[in-house]
Amino acid sequence: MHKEKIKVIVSKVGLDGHDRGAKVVASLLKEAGMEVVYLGMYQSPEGIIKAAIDEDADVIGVSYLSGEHLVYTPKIVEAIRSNGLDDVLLVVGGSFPPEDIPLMKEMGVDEVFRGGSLTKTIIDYITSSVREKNH
Amino acid sequence: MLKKRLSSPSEMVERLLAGDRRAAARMITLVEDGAEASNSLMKLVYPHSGRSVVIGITGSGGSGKSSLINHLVRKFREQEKRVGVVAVDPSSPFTGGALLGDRIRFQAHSMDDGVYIRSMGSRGYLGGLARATRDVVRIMEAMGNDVIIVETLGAGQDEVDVIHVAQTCLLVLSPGMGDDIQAMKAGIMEIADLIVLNKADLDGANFCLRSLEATIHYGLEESEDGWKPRVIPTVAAGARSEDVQGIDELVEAIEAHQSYLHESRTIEEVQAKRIEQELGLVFKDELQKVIFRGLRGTGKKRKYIQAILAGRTNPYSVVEDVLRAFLKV
Amino acid sequence: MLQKNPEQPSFMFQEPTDGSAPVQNLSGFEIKPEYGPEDLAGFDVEADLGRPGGYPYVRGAHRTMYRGRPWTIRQLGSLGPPQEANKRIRQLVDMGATGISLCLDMPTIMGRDSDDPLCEGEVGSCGGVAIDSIQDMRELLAEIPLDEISVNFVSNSQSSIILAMFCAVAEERGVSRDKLTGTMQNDILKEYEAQKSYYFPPRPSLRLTMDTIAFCAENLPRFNPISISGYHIASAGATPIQELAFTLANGFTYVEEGIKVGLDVDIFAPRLSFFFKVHNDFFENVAKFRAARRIWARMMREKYGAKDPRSWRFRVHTQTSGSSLTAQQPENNIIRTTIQALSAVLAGTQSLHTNSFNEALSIPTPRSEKLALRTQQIIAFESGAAGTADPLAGSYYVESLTNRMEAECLKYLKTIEDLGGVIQAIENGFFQREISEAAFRYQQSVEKKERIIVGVNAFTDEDEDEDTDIELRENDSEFEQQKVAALKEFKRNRDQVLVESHMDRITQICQGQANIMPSLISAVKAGVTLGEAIAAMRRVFGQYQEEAIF
Amino acid sequence: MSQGQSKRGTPDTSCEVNWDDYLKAYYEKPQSGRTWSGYELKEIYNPKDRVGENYTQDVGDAGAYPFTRGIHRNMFRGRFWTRREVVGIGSPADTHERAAFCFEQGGTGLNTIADVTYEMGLDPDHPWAQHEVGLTGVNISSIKDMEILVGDIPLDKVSWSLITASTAAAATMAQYVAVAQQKGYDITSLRGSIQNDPVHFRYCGFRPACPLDLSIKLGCDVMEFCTRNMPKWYYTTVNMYDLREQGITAPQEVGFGFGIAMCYIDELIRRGLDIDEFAPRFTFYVSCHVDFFEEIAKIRAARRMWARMLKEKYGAKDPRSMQFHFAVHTAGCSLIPQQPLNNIVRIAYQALSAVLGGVQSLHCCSYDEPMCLPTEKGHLQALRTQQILAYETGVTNAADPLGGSYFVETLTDKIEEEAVRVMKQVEDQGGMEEAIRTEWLDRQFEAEAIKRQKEVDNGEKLIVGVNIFDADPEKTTPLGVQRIGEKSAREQIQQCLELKNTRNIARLKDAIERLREDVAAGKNTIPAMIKATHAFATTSELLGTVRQVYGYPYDPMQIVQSPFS
Repeated sequence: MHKEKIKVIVSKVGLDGHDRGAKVVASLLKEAGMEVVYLGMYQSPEGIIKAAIDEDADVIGVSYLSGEHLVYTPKIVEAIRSNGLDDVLLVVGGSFPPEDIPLMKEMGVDEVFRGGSLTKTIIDYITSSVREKNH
Repeated sequence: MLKKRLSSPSEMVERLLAGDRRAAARMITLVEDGAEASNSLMKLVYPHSGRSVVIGITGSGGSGKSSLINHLVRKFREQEKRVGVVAVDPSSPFTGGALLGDRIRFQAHSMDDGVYIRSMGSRGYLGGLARATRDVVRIMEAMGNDVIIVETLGAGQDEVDVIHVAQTCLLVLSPGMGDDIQAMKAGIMEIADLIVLNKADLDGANFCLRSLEATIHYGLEESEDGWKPRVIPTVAAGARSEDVQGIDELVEAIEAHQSYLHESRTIEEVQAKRIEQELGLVFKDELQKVIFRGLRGTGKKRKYIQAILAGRTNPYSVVEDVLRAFLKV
Repeated sequence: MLQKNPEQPSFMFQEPTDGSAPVQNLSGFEIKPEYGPEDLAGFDVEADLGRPGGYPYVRGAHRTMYRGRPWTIRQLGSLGPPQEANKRIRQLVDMGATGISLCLDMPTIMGRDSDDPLCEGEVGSCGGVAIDSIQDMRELLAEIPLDEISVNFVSNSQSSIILAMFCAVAEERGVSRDKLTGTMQNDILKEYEAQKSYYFPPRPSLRLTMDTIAFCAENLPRFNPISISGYHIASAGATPIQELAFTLANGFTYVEEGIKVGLDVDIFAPRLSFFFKVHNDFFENVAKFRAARRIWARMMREKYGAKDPRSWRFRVHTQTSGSSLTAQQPENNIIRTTIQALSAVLAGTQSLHTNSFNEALSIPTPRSEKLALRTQQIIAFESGAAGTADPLAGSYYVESLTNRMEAECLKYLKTIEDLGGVIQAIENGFFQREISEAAFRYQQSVEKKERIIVGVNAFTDEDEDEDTDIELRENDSEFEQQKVAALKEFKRNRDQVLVESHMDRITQICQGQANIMPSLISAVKAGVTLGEAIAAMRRVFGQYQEEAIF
Repeated sequence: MSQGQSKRGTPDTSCEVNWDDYLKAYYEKPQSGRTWSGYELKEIYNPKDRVGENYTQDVGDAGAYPFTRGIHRNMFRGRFWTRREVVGIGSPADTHERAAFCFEQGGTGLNTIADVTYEMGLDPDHPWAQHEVGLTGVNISSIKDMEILVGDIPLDKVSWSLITASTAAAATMAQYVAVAQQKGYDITSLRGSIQNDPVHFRYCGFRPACPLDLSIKLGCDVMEFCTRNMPKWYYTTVNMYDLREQGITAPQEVGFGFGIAMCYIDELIRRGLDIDEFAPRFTFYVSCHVDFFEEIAKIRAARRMWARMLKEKYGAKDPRSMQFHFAVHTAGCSLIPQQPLNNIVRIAYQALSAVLGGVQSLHCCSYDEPMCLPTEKGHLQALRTQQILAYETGVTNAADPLGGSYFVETLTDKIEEEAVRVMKQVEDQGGMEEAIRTEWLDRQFEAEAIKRQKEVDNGEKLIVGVNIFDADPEKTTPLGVQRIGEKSAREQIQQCLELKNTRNIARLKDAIERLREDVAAGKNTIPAMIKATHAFATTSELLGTVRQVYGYPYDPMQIVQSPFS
């Protein structure tokens, strides 16, 4: 019997094209046995949400680099809410000042991973939280 | 149980028929996970399936399938057809994980509600990838898609089975992969109704084209039902709009094959063949389920194996006994 | 608008020059624009350079250097109250420090107890720990495995007593002396040359030092009884070459004294360790270390006839330059410390202390202390600089500079010899004069902006305080009363008669030639305080007064 | 375990220490038996490693072929490297202000960086641009913006480095020249540089703006134009740094970088320029990563390889063509948000390695970069780092102070050998253009990046604060955070719209038509772009017009249509 899979959407948003981090994370989540749908660059919040719906994703992972997180995060959270995707986990990664982490969590981000995070911590977080969400 | 709690099957199917993406998505997940619930669901879905044009596309990596599909979708949307896409990518045999990258190529449609795209990992499906794919296609049919495109990778037996979910099967090749082509020539006959030579702008395309046409011309008798695969050169990649070539021709060829299927009423045979194949698959894996469930806990399974190892009996007799026991034959 | 701040040198539109203008390094050597193979003509690699861990040790004291084991990351663990210091030590170890230095508060340095009226307001000052009695030593070393953690006591004139307390506490805790590890700075000569914290005249002081060295040679084989220190000489204003020459001169003096009192050089020389400062000049500093190793090896073998290779090996602890740190724009000090630390590592130090970036403003705070530690760890684990031994060896510039350093150093050693040796030179003020002249020249070059110190005489900020965000640490005033009270309590609870007799015994020993350590150990056990012990010695040795030198 | 443990003094439980950990740390070997790029290090290097070295042939004095020890005889004795800080933030006005600030602090050069919208060739009023204008740099949509950015900065004195890398560099060049002309400068007197490396920029997420053929076309238009008209101007900075940030090794950085450089050189030669006409103004952007000696060796190797390549492959005669001119950017990807002040340490010694490598122009990262755009404080700190190196450490006194070091010379040879191997790989792909077209290069980046992350995950590479000596994360940024006021963005969009409504359309259309003709006729596009800029054509209009002639959509994001067709 095969195992049921955790399905993760990994995406960039807006014009910033620094996709290296997103790609590396995507590949390593795959190696951790997850099914990763990689959306690539220049996504709009709505586009990300539509993909999450079609793919019945458990997790949406968005990667930022250059300060656009405060612009797009609210839009993504809003789209998640208006589509009733409350059972989907929203995880963001990239570079932000620590001050913004609580900020983004207030907005509705479930977890934030900054540069220099070890892959294991990300994997452990996703695995455990997804299980929680579904019980 | 990993996946989320559900509303009743009938309610879900209702929503599906109303074209609700989330209902479709959730049902596909159930099918993927081979959940017990899926059978009862599929029973309800089945009557609403079988009404769409299903196109299968395979070809080895780097042949540009995704870009090709991107343009096909564009065309069908111009004809105001609703389109569903099932994009299958290989799962890692070691970790079971999969990196599903096709959506990058479909970005142009990322905001189009008339397009439903679902990426699937090939996983280690019980009953084969084909069965799961077929169910996914049915769900997409029931949700009201006029055209459904099934994309898969390579031309091994699994892929062939998967592609046979479709009525019209495309094999995508590209120049500069001569060996693959040689390897595939063998399979062409049973896979392809149409052969797409993508990246036809690359060096060596002409040579490739000729050799393919030759293969078909000499290699294949016209099948009794009178359809002979054709080769259609295309260029699907490229940022320039005029770079893209052969898409219209391809769509026409697909339509030609479809109308051929209907006019020659081959469609029934095809469908009959598909059903037969499906029953085969379903029996195989349901039966296996039944038997193993029956043996579970009885410790018999181990006994049988030890007996065989000890040479007291052999697999054939064991199967006979077991079948007799279970099926009262 | 572009030049709103007229103070700034106009580097902006600087045009290229042919670069022929003469350049001097801190030691005042002329530096050529480029060095090439021609500068190493006649350089005998085998004889003059050797291999790491091999004579003449220019390339390092050990063969594999940091590949075998990184330098000891040694940070300052002091803080007024002994309990506090003890806590800080364990915090540092927890953060990854692999060695500890302890410095003393003013009263202890001046050889007085906390309850001495002269010490009012000074107890626990300048981040030093206050040691009056064996009780303080107990609290200071609580829970610290004395056979594993090498504690470096930044203690000089009072070293014999501190060592006595250390041995006494170890005995109480059942750690046998042959297992004890650690270091006593105990370098009295440089006190007269630079640091100026002494009680007695040079010769009796030197005798005390030799007593500790002899005692350790017999009883504490793993303990470094002395750390011959250039750091303070440099901090007093000496140039790198002076630091090198004077420190080695002192070192050889201890060797000669040891031989004079009849010790076999190979018994005590292997335990002689050194302490250098990192000057701002990156390569000059590297050359200084490499020259030191070569000279020490050659003199120990050729001149003092040491046979044991361990006697030839120059082992050194290093501290980045506190005096190079500026109160202006304190974060700049992180950069200075980093470059200096890297220089010390490339120079092949055995142990390194990195200063905290806010030291010019305050005693290190936990955050700045941690950053100083991280600086070493980043160099050790990220920079790859520790990947191979003496990576600069062979460099035309570095080797030439090393040779030059050696040559100039030998000249100085000759001069000192001609003056009748170190003690003589101290007594007629030679070192003091040399150093204050150097300090004066340096100060001038800064004021004339020949030498630029960023944030001090160039690139200054108008709105200084706004953009320094440094927490400062104040001395807690309650501590002094508590300490004094505790000491009074301690004195009340001891056998006063016994104490008196031990003090008389110390005085007796001072009059004779016997080694003073055993009597000191039994004295501190009986409760004799540091101040009392020194008082007892002063009865014989008197107080030293040097005439001021400018 | 120890006597010390068994017999306790007054125990203070506020900080329990695990003495086993302590001992482990004490005997820990630094995990640096290999270089960052993974080459085994011997425990010791000695004269035996240099046997057979021919000094004059293989190394040579500074200022002499093959320039291993530096391109100038006296190196920093003659002149310090240019100390640059990148500024680019909010509106052109904001950016001008920050630039002025860096001047007052004694910066000797100025880098202004374009934001993503500008690099993508979008005007602020583009639907995708609205959210991001001025977020990561400055957007210049017209000659007006460039006027504001320049302000009263003396263009003939200051060495200005315009950081626009994508095909938009052509627009930047046009806008800069247009303003210079307007202010009455003789453009032959302009000093400075423009990054103008569109080929590499596709790997920084700007693929839509940088199709390969257009990248080479516009990139070389700028190079050709400057070669013919702006003798003091450095017209490209081939950006090895960005490639390195993808996670590749030091030799790959050099190999791939040179590969991209050759795309331009071959095209310029095809256009009939003589190698010695343009090569002396060819410059590079190099990374200085965490491995101190490897980076120095890399720079020395690159210098030698460039000299040999230009002389032997391209038959250059002028020594200046053979001199590898480069700027260094300390490794942004080596900085981490954990314990951010540690980054000052990393930056400091990375900058030192650049100086010991003989850098011409140095940019230090700000320690706060992994958290936000550089704060003023961050900029200042970075600048001070350079000043301390220049004025306090004495490392500038002798050229190539490490020259002759058994270790450094051996490592230099090793890096060269590996880099040559990389260049061979590219050649086997059919050259760099082919390697890019077939996405072979992409695959190299993928593979290496994942390798790097794994090395950190499994502790092969140690990062203080990440996989050793980690601590509780900070709650705040030690010295403050940089924020962009949305106000500037809104104003930007407003001004752009205003301009578009108030300019003389006829004149504009005419200028755009000229541009279209020139592109179609295969002429150099810069003169026509300059004219169009004087006619208030905007960035997206300039580039969109060229894109269309090349058959690409007017708008890289495929949303906006051309107002001219």
